[in-house]
Amino acid sequence: MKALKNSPKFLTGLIIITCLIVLALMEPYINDYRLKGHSPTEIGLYDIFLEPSWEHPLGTDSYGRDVLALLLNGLKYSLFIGFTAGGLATIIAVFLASLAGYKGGKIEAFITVLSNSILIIPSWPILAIIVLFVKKIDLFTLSVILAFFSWAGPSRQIKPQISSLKARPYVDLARVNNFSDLEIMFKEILPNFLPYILVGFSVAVTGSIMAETALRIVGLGPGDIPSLGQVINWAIYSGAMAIGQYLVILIPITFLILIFVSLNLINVGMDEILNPKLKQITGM
Amino acid sequence: MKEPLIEIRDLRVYFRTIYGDARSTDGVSLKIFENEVFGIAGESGCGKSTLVEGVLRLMKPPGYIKSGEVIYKGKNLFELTEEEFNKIRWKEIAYIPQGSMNSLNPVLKVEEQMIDAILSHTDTSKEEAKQIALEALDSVGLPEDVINMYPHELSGGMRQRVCIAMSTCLKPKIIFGDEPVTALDVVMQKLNLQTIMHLKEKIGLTVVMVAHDMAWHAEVCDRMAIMYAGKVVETGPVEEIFLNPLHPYTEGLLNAVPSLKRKFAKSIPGIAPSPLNWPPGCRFHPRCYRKMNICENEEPELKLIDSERYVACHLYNGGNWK
Amino acid sequence: MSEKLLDLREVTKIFYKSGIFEKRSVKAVDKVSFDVLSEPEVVALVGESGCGKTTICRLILGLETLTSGEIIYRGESITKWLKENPKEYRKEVQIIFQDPYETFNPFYRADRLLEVSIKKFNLVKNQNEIKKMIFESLEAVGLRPKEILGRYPHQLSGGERQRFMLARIYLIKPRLLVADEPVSMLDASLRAMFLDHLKEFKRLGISSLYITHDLNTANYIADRIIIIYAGKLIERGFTEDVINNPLHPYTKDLISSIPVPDPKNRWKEKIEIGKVKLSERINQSGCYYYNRCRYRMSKCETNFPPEFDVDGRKVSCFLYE
Amino acid sequence: MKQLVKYFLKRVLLYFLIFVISLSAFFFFINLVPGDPVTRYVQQLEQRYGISTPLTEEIVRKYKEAFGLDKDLFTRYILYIRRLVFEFDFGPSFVAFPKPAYSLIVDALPWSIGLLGTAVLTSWILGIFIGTVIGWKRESKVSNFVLICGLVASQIPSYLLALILVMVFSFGLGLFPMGGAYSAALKPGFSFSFISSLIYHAFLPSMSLILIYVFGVMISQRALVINLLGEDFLKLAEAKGLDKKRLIKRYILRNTLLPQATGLAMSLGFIVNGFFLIEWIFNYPGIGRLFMMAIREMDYNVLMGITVTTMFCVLTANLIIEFLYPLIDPRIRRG
Repeated sequence: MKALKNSPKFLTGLIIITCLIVLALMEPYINDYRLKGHSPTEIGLYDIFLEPSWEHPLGTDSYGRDVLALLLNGLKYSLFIGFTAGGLATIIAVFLASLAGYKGGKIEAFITVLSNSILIIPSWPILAIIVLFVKKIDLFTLSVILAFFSWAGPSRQIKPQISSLKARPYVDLARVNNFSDLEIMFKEILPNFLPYILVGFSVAVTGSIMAETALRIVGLGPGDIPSLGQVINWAIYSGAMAIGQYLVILIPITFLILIFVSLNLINVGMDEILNPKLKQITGM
Repeated sequence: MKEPLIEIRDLRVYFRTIYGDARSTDGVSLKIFENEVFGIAGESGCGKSTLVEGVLRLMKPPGYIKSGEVIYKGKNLFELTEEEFNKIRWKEIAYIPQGSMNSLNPVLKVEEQMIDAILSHTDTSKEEAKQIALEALDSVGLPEDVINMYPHELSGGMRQRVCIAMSTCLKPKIIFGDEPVTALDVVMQKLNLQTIMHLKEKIGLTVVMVAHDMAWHAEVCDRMAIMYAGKVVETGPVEEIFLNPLHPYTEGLLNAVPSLKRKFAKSIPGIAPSPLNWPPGCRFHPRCYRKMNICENEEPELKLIDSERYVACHLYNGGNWK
Repeated sequence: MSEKLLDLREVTKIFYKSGIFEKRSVKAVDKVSFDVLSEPEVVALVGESGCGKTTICRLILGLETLTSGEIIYRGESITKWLKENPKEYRKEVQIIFQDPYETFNPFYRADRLLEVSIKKFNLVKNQNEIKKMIFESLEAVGLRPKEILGRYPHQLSGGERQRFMLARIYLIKPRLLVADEPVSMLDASLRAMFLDHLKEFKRLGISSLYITHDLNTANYIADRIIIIYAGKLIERGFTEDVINNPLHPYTKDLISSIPVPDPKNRWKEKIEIGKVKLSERINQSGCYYYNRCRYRMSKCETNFPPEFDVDGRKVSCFLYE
Repeated sequence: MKQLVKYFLKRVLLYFLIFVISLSAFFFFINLVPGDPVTRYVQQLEQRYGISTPLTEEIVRKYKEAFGLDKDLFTRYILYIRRLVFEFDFGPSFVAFPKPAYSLIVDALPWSIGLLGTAVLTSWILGIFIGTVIGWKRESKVSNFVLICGLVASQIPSYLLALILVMVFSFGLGLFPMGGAYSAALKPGFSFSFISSLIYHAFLPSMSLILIYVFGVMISQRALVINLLGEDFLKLAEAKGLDKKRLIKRYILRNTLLPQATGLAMSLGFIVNGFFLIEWIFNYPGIGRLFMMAIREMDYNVLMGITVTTMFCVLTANLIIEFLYPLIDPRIRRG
């Protein structure tokens, strides 16, 4: 764990994502204060297309909404969906990976083929059709559907680790020390496995947010959940590009990119620490 | 005095780490004469493999050559450009890697791997090169069809022989073997080592062999050097070193391993130091049973004791060691 | 005659590797039978890497399941032991693994291993006594507890880590110790120390099964030697007999190939280059050593020789029919 | 040889299995969602245009009959598969009725494959090249800088980059067209002006893929090269005094090709996902745009058809890549 402090990549990633999460958590208070209790998505609250000013640092959009408020609100929803769906996906991935690692043989082969299939097949159009055809879709349903499509990535990351951890001599030694299967699982394997779960989790979060944003940009999914993708969708359909209102699109994009990049930096940092061989060779 | 074929002067090979430089090979000077078999012994981490990699300029970052010279035919190998050095490599100075699974490129046939070295150094045609390769394979006792095989189709011992054939096919002057026969079963080790020695006689090679197990040196070497903590602690003719080890470390090492003839073994107390932080003074002093006060502060130099023996130990300061 | 502590009867282990469409099998151990006596003795299991010796040790510890055959410990099969009384079996049969680094869980401090062993086997209850026990055991293997305790495995050297494993054996005091290549990763200068501890264990009443590829060290500590080749037991007998008068051609080759640390006494017999047709491939239909054997006969190609008795020794070779 | 045939057969079988299973799962899932496409389509029409006639129910019934939706699920599945396999037919399109869905797809497919194939291959080759260079010279400052850029750039979703590009270069600077595959004034043909217009229109869409995927491949290639540099056989190759070109080509590139091909196969689906949006953003007349149009119209058969087609194409591409493995790696070829 100490080594993490020495990884600039991990630290940078951690700082950025923490800032974003704090921002999202403080959103209700900021927006409540700035909009005086109005909802960020309330239409016609202000004049339309106001230039950035002290009062509206990013201006207003074509429906007279404060762009900054929309963004913070969107960030909150995007992160929420990402973390829920990512969490669910990680649980699925860990479960299936453990099952594969524990049972081995045909079951392992089958699970590998299953997760590879989901990775190989272009799953987004399927996701889009499902979201289109499911009638009532709320935050949780959306997360579940997203999770169903994003567990394969983390599973691919986690599975080889499970197999390798299981074969470590210290696990054998624990067995010789008369540890039960459960004790081995929780006391010997899990502590060393946690970092990999974290890596898998951030892969799943990235995947979920990417898929969700893509859905929302083209106008699919629950319209009452104004995530960042939805904000971009509104901007596109209100012709923000044509009239040169670039910030309305660029800033949500920047937020999204920050999420993805910071999660990846965390992963790369962890990877270098978990695989000291790579670090040794790079000498970084 | 005899002129050495190759002379290593104060070679230092370091590795950059986040804790500072790891001084793996830390000031080694050796003279190797024509037509001899020279052994380098020492335990893991003493810098014997990095020494060879340093001489052949095979270091990869974060490893680097801190300082030193390797004089071959009056030229310092470290001052040559990459291209100039590439001309000498293999053609005159060849290398046999550890007998590991990975010493051959898994995606190329044996033929291609043997030929590309020949083609890089000579003006032969592909057919001639193949002929040379076939002869080399024959000289190590491998059948012809090996040339059309891929490394994964060969056993460990055969791969090792391919490496030996490859390194001798251009009839170099000197071969550096880095643990050339480990990772095989003993019978195969013996066979392959004898193959190398057979080729040595045939071609007139000089062989430098790194091995951790002293018994192999006893079987084939003429002279040898013992390394400890990045430095050479003793050199001399093999027979004399085995009969009358001077340095306490050499003595300990010889007594540490039991053999079939001798059911006796005695460990050297203490633990091997780290290249990040060698002990001050004589690097062996924390483990030495003949430690003196001077050993803690002053590093002994490698001194000529007898006509051919050098030792780095304060015990032999006055030359009255007998 | 002393009673048998451990008795392996025709032990066979086949590994299966399966994919979606296929199933492959590898025979790692092939009908191996031998025993370890309860009057303390050191039995060395000698063979090259990949010959199945590690699998045998894992089978004895119950870390793998048998494909066929039986392993009897003190009159009961170990399957029964592990089902009905695993704790007693674990306490009585212990192991030292090859890699001193990987046997430690990197997540915990090194001494947890000793503490856990004490607690798991109810050696003592009281916290103070546990501490005292750990101190004593570490001192017994020549470690200074004050310097060592509280360190993480990666902060220890290979020698220190392997000594920890020895300390653990001092604590548990099993009746049978299985040591799987315990010195192969150790520096030569430290090996003797380790082997001397195995001798010490024997004095304390612990029988050992010492697994190695190195006949030198086997000769140094073992009372009896068992030679395996490609999963098959080919020769067994008292150390002196096997070393001084090897019967099986493989044992003969092995012993004559071991380098002697004496420059005045080099190998006399040189292998002629070019004359030896080398095929290391294992002959599957008959004697596994057929392709490399100097004394091969026609019947060796198709029949695996059974075990013959030669002056109280066992050897699987038709030369002694 | 037997080994090779066995390998090929196994691969084909595996991909066939994957295709059938995912197709079936997909079919049943869509059809188990309450409400059928026709009803929903009509409902949508009613909502959108405010039409409501007493004949609606009759129309729905007739449509359902025409689309075979009145039969039970299993029969529909069998019928769908049969039509698909024997007639390569996805059923009629709702919007362009009675034009079959497949003709819409067939018109759009070449555009997508052309653009996507070029972009993926370009970035794959370029990524391997740059990755090898920065892996070989990993100590240099430039390499480290490129690596850091890559760590950031490779994480940008391609559709977001597409948005930025279209905004900056088409709307902002007016340097590139805002959409389409070629200038409307031109007639398709092998003329210089047409081809240059094609490239001009395809530039931004392909760039939004290339700029990202190059870095992804580069990073993995760098890691592969660095890992290889520690291998014993590379040490031996250097000791042999081979010239650098041969060393890099035969000892480094050859050995990274297999994992890179696997990487390509694994990432193809992901790339296609983003590509749907890229086509939509650039209004490129490929399958992605067709898909978005069909989504808006809830054109059920077209949606099904597109999904099945892309699935099939990607799986085939994967199969082709895996057929190349034995060429790259003798261990597959010769056991």
